[in-house]
Amino acid sequence: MRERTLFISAIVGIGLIAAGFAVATQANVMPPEASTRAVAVDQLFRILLGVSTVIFLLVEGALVFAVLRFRQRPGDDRPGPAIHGNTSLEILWTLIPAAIVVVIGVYSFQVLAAIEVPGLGPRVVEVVARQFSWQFRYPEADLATTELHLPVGQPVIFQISAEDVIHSFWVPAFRAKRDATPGQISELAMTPIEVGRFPIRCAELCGAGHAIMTSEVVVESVEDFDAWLAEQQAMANDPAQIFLTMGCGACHVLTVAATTGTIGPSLDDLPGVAGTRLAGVGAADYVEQSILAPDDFIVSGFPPGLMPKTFFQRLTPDQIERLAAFLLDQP
Amino acid sequence: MTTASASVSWRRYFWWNTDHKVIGVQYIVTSFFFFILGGALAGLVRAELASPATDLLDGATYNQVMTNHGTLMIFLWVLPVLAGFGNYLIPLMIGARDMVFPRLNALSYWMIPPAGMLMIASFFAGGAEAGWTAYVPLSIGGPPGQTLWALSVMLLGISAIFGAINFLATVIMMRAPGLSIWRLPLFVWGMIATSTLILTATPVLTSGLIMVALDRVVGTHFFTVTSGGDPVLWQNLFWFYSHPAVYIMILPAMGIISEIFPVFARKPIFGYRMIAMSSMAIAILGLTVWAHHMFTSGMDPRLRVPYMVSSMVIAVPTGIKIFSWLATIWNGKLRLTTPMLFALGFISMFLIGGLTGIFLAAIPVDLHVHDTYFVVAHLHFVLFGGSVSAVYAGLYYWFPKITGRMYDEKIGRTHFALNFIGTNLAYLPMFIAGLMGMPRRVAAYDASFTSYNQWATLGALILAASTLPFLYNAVLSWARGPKAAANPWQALTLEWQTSSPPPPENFPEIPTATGDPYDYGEPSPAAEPAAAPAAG
Amino acid sequence: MSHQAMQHAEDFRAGHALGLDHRKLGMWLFIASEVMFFGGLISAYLHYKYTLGFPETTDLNVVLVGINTMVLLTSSYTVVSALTAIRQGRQGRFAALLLLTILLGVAFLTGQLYEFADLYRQGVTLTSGVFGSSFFTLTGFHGLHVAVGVLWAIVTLFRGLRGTLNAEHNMAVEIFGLYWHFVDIVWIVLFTQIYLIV
Amino acid sequence: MQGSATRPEKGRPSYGVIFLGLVILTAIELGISVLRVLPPLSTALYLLFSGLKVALVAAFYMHLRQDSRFYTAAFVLPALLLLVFALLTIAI
Repeated sequence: MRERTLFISAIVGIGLIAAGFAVATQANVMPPEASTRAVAVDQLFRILLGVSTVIFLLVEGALVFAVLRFRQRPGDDRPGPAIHGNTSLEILWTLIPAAIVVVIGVYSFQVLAAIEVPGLGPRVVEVVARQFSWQFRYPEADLATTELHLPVGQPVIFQISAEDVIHSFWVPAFRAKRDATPGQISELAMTPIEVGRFPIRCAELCGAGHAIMTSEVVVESVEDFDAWLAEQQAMANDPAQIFLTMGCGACHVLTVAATTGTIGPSLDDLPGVAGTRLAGVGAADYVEQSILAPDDFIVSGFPPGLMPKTFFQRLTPDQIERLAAFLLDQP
Repeated sequence: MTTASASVSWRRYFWWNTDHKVIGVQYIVTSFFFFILGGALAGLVRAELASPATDLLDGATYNQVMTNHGTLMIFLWVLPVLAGFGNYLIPLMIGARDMVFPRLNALSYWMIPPAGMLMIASFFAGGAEAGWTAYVPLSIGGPPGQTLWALSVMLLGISAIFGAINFLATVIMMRAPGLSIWRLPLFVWGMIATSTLILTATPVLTSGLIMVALDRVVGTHFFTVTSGGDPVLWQNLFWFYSHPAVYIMILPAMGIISEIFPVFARKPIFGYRMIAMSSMAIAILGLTVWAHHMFTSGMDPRLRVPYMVSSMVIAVPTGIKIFSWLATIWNGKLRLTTPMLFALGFISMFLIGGLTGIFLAAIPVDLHVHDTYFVVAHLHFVLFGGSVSAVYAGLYYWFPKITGRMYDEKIGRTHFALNFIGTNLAYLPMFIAGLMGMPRRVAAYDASFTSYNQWATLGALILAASTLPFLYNAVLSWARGPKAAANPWQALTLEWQTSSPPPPENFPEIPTATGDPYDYGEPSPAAEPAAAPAAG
Repeated sequence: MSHQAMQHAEDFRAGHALGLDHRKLGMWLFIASEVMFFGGLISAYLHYKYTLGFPETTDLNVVLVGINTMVLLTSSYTVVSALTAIRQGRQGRFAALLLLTILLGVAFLTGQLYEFADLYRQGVTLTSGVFGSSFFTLTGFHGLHVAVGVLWAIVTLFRGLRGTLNAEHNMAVEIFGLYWHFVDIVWIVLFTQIYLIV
Repeated sequence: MQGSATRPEKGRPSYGVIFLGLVILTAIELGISVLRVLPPLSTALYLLFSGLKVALVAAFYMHLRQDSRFYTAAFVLPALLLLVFALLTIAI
């Protein structure tokens, strides 16, 4: 009898390990591995998945087996055997999980140490989150855009902060997120290794527009990146680009810039209406004032206090003037 | 002395009454009302998420529905219903006539309805929109409903603290003669561990909520970033309570499971002392792990590792419990009644929750899956698959004792089937949606997650449907069900040694506990089974 | 039949075997939760003290508050003497000492309010900044607990004068004493953390 | 009806002596503060004296020294927990 149980448990054991290994290697539940960090994290994830599958099948299997095998047969109302415990078994199922946890803990620590260290000479990109749009600043080129571009293979450090509430900068394909906490800069290091467009999402509840607070990271070859950077710098003073960079489209409709935000009023009818909104204030002044101090005049039916009041820091007076002119002389 | 079956008038349940059995039922029935309300809000959430765009609810309304769903389910359903079980059962299980402070007991119940009304009122005053976690500065701005919400949660916290004082003092002071701590039923051990956590963790949340309320109403600068306020401080104050809160919600549930398995396997609990000590170990460790909710926050990165270690260590006592339960039913004579089915369902679903908890404890994986639907799936498997399954198991198991009538077994089994299918269908797809990149608390999502969300919505529909047979069964059986015997399950714990429902003073005279409360089964060689403890 | 099961000594046999009284146990458990409540407020204050450096501008009137601390220490002494008096059945001395405690409590509160007024004059208010908020909330809640203690002392005094509290039945005085001494201990910690440690 | 069986009243210094001790300790602390002793030393002294005062009040005025160890645990364990939480909250 002893050999039979040993034999059966050996078979079951091998079966479980095989199943765990199969699930770990075949399961494809993660976005593409687009950064060095993603490769390391996925490796740890697969190990955890394998170990969990083995334990899951072991316990669920024992449960199902027990329910089928030890069900009370009709007419047999004798109680079960009076077993109160088995010290050696209890020690076993304390030490084995403890050992597994130690191994996983040490391995996780190693992976963490590896992925948190930025590569050599990383490019610094400032990420600024605000209610319901992302902005990326390249200090090297004194440039601000709403779409993140990165050269493939070059390490980057994100310096993440927020202007109003807590957001969380998350690129699923890079396998990492870091909260954008107002009043402090949090760092996140990674190295993109795959060319492509990957979504950026806000992962911390930040208000009504939390779901639409998305952007994209474009990982491209070094040449394409440099070309893009130069082109962006040229467009820095182009009002249509300013409108996009500042993320106005996240809340306002402007057909000529093809934006569909509905949190703020539509700007399509601005040329006709701007001059009449405030008595004695010309159209251009009204628009500029609405950009600098949005709460001074709120269009009826729209919530006050949502539009950021920090444009005076982020745009030069010349850029604001050009933006107002652009909004007023739409075709 | 009133006769055992005093005429049960419904009115006493609606008025100040210091009988722990009346208070227990008051807690359970009131919290069930909030369970249905929270479930309806969950229905709204799932209906909105059936399609990628925000079509049913706009962003702000969705946040209110989601926030109140979470808060109602935690503070007005799971915590009070477990307090209800504790109130009804602890005096009976330790052979006492009532709780040590009966009036304080009634007071802590009667803080629940006003707090519930306040929470519902906050919905209409432009409700709370910052999730049940109410992170600052988001929870500092926003409509006045958030302040009512904070007051309501404060009230519920204070009620829980009074309850914890009562439970701990009762178990320490009023155990029957012969009932040493190593003969206490494991549900009582669960309540001891839970009450210790409530007593030490809830006040910190109360102090945090006071700071939020002052910031909102009076204009203090606890969390105003421009004048130096630190949002991460709130996260510390909040999670110092809220992680122990999840253990507060699971430990009594584990206690219920430890009560049910030996009775329906007709076999002693396996490793009684290890399970009791594991409850306390989980409680103590639970107080040291709170910052694993903050791995991605602005906290100092070097401090994360100790929290990872202590969070992973908790898997060991949890594992001991699961393996001990398995060993309890192994080689037993399983009676697959509805409470047993729910207990088995608890094991398989809580296991999924527990294992995914280890993924979340590992920092590198957590940096990817934090605040995604992976976490939503994890917490629902642990809370809905875990605590709520155990609460259902407990409700069926003690239904004859509380009401004196038997529930209908067939309807109970349909309820279990629907509940089990619904839970797995609703929450398994969420794991994959989270891994693939769907953030948490979003009213709209990328089209690539549509199929996962539609399966989840279908699962939620089945869950909604599953509560109907339960309600029908509970109400009908309580009114017209067949009379139940004093000890229908031939259980050995003290609450089954008195009549069903028990008389106001619980026992004719205080019993003496001699045997071990789980002395089931025939000792080998097949001698006469150990005599049940002499009842009085 | 309002269920009011009369509690007899034998109900608490298990607790008495451990040398515990149910009312004192309840009080100590309540004190445990109060320790954690003040813990939350103190942690917030200390977090800001050591990250923002308090108090940046104003220097706190340590001498005045030092005297205030002496007042509260004295009130602890009078409370514990009152308990000894009631246990010896000396009702008069008990009432006198309890009245003295009430006066000392009120004196402490007055001193506290005087200091607050002085700070308000210097422009440090509840809403003036992070220091103002955390300082006034922390000391304010402690003051609130002292006020509740004073009211409780007044009730205990009347129960003493009416004779319900005497040599045999005086646990209520001991429970009040536990609460009062705990509030005094909280003040000792606050005095050190806020006023003394720089 | 003195419910709790307290341990025999060991040679406890009279409440007056303890009160005196408390007052003297507070006076010394005030002295240190007024004389503006420099932090590393003053902070150590303040912590030592305040700890001593808390212990005096708790042990004698609150009878922890003679009552069941359970009451001491109900007071000291949360205090330690609070200390851990406060230190970690300052650090994070």
